[in-house]
Amino acid sequence: MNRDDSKIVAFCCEHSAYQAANKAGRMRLHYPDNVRIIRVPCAGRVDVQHILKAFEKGAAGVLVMGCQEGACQHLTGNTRARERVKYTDSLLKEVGIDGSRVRMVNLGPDMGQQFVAEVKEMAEKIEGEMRR
Amino acid sequence: MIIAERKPLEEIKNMLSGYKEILVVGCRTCVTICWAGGEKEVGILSSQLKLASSREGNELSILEATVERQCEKEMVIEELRDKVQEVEAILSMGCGVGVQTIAEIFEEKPVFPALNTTFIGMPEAEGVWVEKCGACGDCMLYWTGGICPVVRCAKGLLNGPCGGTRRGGKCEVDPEKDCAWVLIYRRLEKQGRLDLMERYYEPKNYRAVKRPGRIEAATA
Amino acid sequence: MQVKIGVFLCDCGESLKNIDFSRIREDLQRLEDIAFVDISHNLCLEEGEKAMTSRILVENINRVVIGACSPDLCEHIFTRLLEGLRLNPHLLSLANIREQCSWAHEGDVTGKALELIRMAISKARLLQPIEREVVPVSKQVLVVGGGFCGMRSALELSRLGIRTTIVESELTLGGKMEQFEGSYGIETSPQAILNLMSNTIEEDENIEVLTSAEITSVEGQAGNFPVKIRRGGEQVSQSFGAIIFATGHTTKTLPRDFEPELGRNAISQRKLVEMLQAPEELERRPGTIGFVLDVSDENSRLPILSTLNNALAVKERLGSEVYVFCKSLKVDSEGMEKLYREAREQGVVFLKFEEKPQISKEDGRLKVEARDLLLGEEVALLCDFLVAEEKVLPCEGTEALGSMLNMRTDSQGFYQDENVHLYPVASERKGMFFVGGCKGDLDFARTSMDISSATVSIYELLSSGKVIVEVEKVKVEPDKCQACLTCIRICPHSAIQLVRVDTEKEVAKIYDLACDGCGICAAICPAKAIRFEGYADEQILAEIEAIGESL
Amino acid sequence: MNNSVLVIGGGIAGIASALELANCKHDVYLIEREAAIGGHAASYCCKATDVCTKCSVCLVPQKLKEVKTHSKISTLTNSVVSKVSGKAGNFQVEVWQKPQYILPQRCIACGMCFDICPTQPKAIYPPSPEAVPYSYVIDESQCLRLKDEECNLCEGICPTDAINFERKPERQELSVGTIIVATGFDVFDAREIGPLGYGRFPNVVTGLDLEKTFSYEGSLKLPSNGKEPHNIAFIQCVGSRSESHCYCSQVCCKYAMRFARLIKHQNPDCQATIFYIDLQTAGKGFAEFYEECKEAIRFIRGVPVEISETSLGELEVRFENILQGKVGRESFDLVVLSVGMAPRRDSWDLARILGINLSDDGFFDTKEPSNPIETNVDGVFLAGACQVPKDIPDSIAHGTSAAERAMEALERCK
Repeated sequence: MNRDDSKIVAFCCEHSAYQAANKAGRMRLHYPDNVRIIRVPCAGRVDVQHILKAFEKGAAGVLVMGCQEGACQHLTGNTRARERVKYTDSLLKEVGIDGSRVRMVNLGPDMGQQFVAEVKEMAEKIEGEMRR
Repeated sequence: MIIAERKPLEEIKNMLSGYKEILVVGCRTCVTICWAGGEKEVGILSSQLKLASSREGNELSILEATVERQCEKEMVIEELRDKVQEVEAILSMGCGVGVQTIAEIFEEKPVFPALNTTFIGMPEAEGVWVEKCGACGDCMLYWTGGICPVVRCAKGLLNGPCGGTRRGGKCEVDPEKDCAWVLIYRRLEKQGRLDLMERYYEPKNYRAVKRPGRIEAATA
Repeated sequence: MQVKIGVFLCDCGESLKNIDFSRIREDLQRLEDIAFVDISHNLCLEEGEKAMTSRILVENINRVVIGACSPDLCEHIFTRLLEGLRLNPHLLSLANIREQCSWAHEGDVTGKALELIRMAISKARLLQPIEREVVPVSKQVLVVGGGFCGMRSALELSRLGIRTTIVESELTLGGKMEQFEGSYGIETSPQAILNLMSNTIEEDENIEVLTSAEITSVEGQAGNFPVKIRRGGEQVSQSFGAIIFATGHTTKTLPRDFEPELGRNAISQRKLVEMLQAPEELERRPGTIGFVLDVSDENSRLPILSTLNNALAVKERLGSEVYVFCKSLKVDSEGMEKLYREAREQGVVFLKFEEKPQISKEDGRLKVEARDLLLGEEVALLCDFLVAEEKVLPCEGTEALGSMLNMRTDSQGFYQDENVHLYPVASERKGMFFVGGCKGDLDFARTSMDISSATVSIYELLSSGKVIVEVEKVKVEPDKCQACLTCIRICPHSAIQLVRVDTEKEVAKIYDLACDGCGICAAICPAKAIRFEGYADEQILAEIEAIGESL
Repeated sequence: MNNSVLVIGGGIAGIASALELANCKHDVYLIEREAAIGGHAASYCCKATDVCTKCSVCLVPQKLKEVKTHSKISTLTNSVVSKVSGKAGNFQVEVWQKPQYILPQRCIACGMCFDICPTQPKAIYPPSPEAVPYSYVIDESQCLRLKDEECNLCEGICPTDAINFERKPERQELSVGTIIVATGFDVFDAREIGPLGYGRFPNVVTGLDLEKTFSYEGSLKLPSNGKEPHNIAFIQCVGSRSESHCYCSQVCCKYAMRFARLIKHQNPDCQATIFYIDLQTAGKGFAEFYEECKEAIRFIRGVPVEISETSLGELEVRFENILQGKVGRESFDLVVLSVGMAPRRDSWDLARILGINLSDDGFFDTKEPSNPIETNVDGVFLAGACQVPKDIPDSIAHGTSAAERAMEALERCK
């Protein structure tokens, strides 16, 4: 992954976040195009290693997007994902990447607007850092 | 089983400064079970090292390997024999025994520990391990109802409990922890062996096992 | 076996103007393991499918990559098509280049579309086929609890041809049926319903009843639960396809909030019903009867249902004054609003309070003082009898049985976690169902809906006696597994157990029928021993790798 | 003997029945009057703050997808049942389908017709984003071609020739074993209560309007000037627990509290007040949420009767202030009427066609009060809010149990 166009990798749970992304598309809500969505069966499937590998391959930010807290079809998937993201954030701080470049996001399947807002927020955060 | 904990990244980076090709070696037994040095942790540490080195400009090339048991010579040799040739230094994620076994076999390459071997213990909850045995070489569990005061009493008293035990049977030194001797008392009480509490025990011979320990079993 | 990938791109009737498909085709054809790149206008319609089928028949490819619209619109079409061509439907990888690429961004997005397709291709290269297998399931169902729900479930299952075994801890069936005895407005008395049901159960050879029995252990997975049942000394072991928990709830009178000793004056709903059944035995007719509600628990329906019923019964049979003290009357069940209006028409007085009423004894009667909101002033009332409030609580054994089955209870201690995906009757474990009172305080209509929902879910699972299952979609590699039990402890569906495999080493095993395909275990395994085909680590990492390699 | 089942109504209850029956190897005909299935529940928004508030809206999209991809369910949208004859085990049903100017099976939602349509606002437009089938819709009042003017631009441009204005209403004859009625409810029209001012004041909205706003915009702005609301009132039991609607609609207290918490979560300095008769907080998992609401929301007992507009454009609510025992007046910048569920206006003729009776509230009646599913006609069952108002989880439970009864009836008729 080359360095110049900073990419955002978004692991999207197929029950909620992936549907929210589809809804954003169908409502023609435009968001930055440096996002790459990877479909996962549950946010709980995303491992610390996947996130670190994404950064290793040059990603500038990673979003782990799962169902709302308490509405996960697999009961603990999104809670575990949140803990793993917190652990990965501490690992990244050790390495020197701080500014919470990895974020856990909870979405309902109809939250097209919020999906776009989260992506824009991460893109602006990265834009801010790139310029400094 | 042996419980270990990973060293902070800063310390590991300082150890590796000056070396370009590193072999990170995990171990599949104790340190996998306590989430410290298994194949997954090898992947995580390698990613961290690659990320840190690429940010600082000195590109590290990292090889990853995982041995079934690092404390078994044959397994170490079989797994690492040809990988060791391609690297300058070895970073072992095994317990202290693993690090030394690899160092003995591949004497020409420096071997660095990535973990701190902490204690012999067991899982208390998911992701939480507690110390139970200090390997003192002279087990006295028979008269303390199966609770070891040498390790689980903060002061290692043999004729406890000390005067400072807190309300609710908590330890004076660390209010979170239970006082080992209160636990011992309650268990002996349940078994009706409270007479053992009255006996006076002489100070313990901590040189029962001459360091470094060595055991020779009768060869079958 | 050499990987040969067929790529199909759909430009959605040439409407995706901001993607240059020919440039994408040119770039992809340079990759050596790509057999062909076809551009179609409507892959989701018959013409597109026909073209795809003929193309696949001609070229012997073993992976299919499709760049089209969102998978929930077209994935099922392509899987059916591949099955028709006897290609394994799991060798399919989709890139969403419409909703998440063409429609989501301004300007030319050919670069992003190409990247999404290359991500799908790099994943497709590592996809492995998943075979299907038929797993026999036992058509026998265990019903725990012989109350109304247990009996009704057994009867409905038997009507659909499924054998059941009822395990009841008491000596006889019936459970809490009699508490509705003498309820106003129910035509046939619960006792009559109870007798009718137990007689039909006796005659029905599909149903076996084990009274004063209890479960000691439950192992196995959906379709095959070996259960040990202890009945008077000896232990019976039997295997069941599914289990229904109909253990019901208990109601407990909680005087602790207003401390009348439950002597002569403060009575429970039960006692009031007994008085109503034999009004002539009372020494003298009570002048006023008070009901107190919403003191310790503001959120349950059943106390209010029985209060309204009994208040109307008192009016009808004893004719005494009736006062109901409550904070918020829960009328959100079928017909409750009408019952509430009828009670007011019959002269039952409802007093609404904000702070808890004060109860004290005064010359042999109970005095209730509360600040009534509608009148706006203090009200003091002397009642001959005060019906204490009853709180609906889970049975005692709930906690123990819950932990034995590794099942979480909800915030009030009832069965079934509060997750909406489990509603109405499912539990975290496939093949286990919760029905009726053991889940919370359900009124009559909701309980009967629960029973039928559980029956039909079990019929769906067991009726054909076999289930088609994807073999080892999520698999533990025995030689890597250190049996550290992490996956067994964290699996939300309890689908993993420790088994002795041919390497005589104990390793974890994932049961395909019970596994719900979430992948939490694959992510947490410290030894990287669990592989989730379709979302395996190397497949996800390959997708990440392909980001940024475009043009 | 025919073991297929007719499900009238593609709302969440109808879908739940259809799925359960299809999974048990029965053929299902799903008849939906609108252009897309999902009913009211498909258009609701997720009301989670930072924790799920158990509104069950996210169950709907999954079930919609399952119905779409299920080979044993044939869905007929834009269709109405016109005649039913025969008895349990063998019903002959006549179904009329509105003229399909856009064939859902052929429309790939590419949007070319939308771009080329000359009318303003467009006569041909995409359905709501989660609609199933996801096919474009024609607004007959706007379309020039349907007003017999010369225009077939969309017909020409459509790449899959899904559009054809010559298509006529179609009649289909189905023979089924049992029938499940799942026609759902109408949202109570708040205009019927004049003094509350719905329709007169822009800032008086209903629960349904909030659902649409959050579903599309994701946050709440004042309809009158687009600014953030600072003081919101919810009025409960609008169209429920009254003389003409003598039932509790079960859902309004819960969605009002969920919206109040959601709005306060999005901007904490906004005040929320709920005027209620009795707060319905029973049900699984609601007790904890109610505790949270007690601090966040102000509850006033007593339902207001009149809303008027003050000079500076705020809404003044006249209500009976019980604590001080006199008439209270308070002004808010937004008032939400928690509208309940009313029986469908057309339930009369469906009752006539099927021969089932209506209860005195106007919903379909059941054989006896303790059995919420079987109607007086053997082989015809009820599912969802067409029998009694229900929330989403109860409608699903009712749908699956209606499926069970239907299968039992089929088994009996064998």
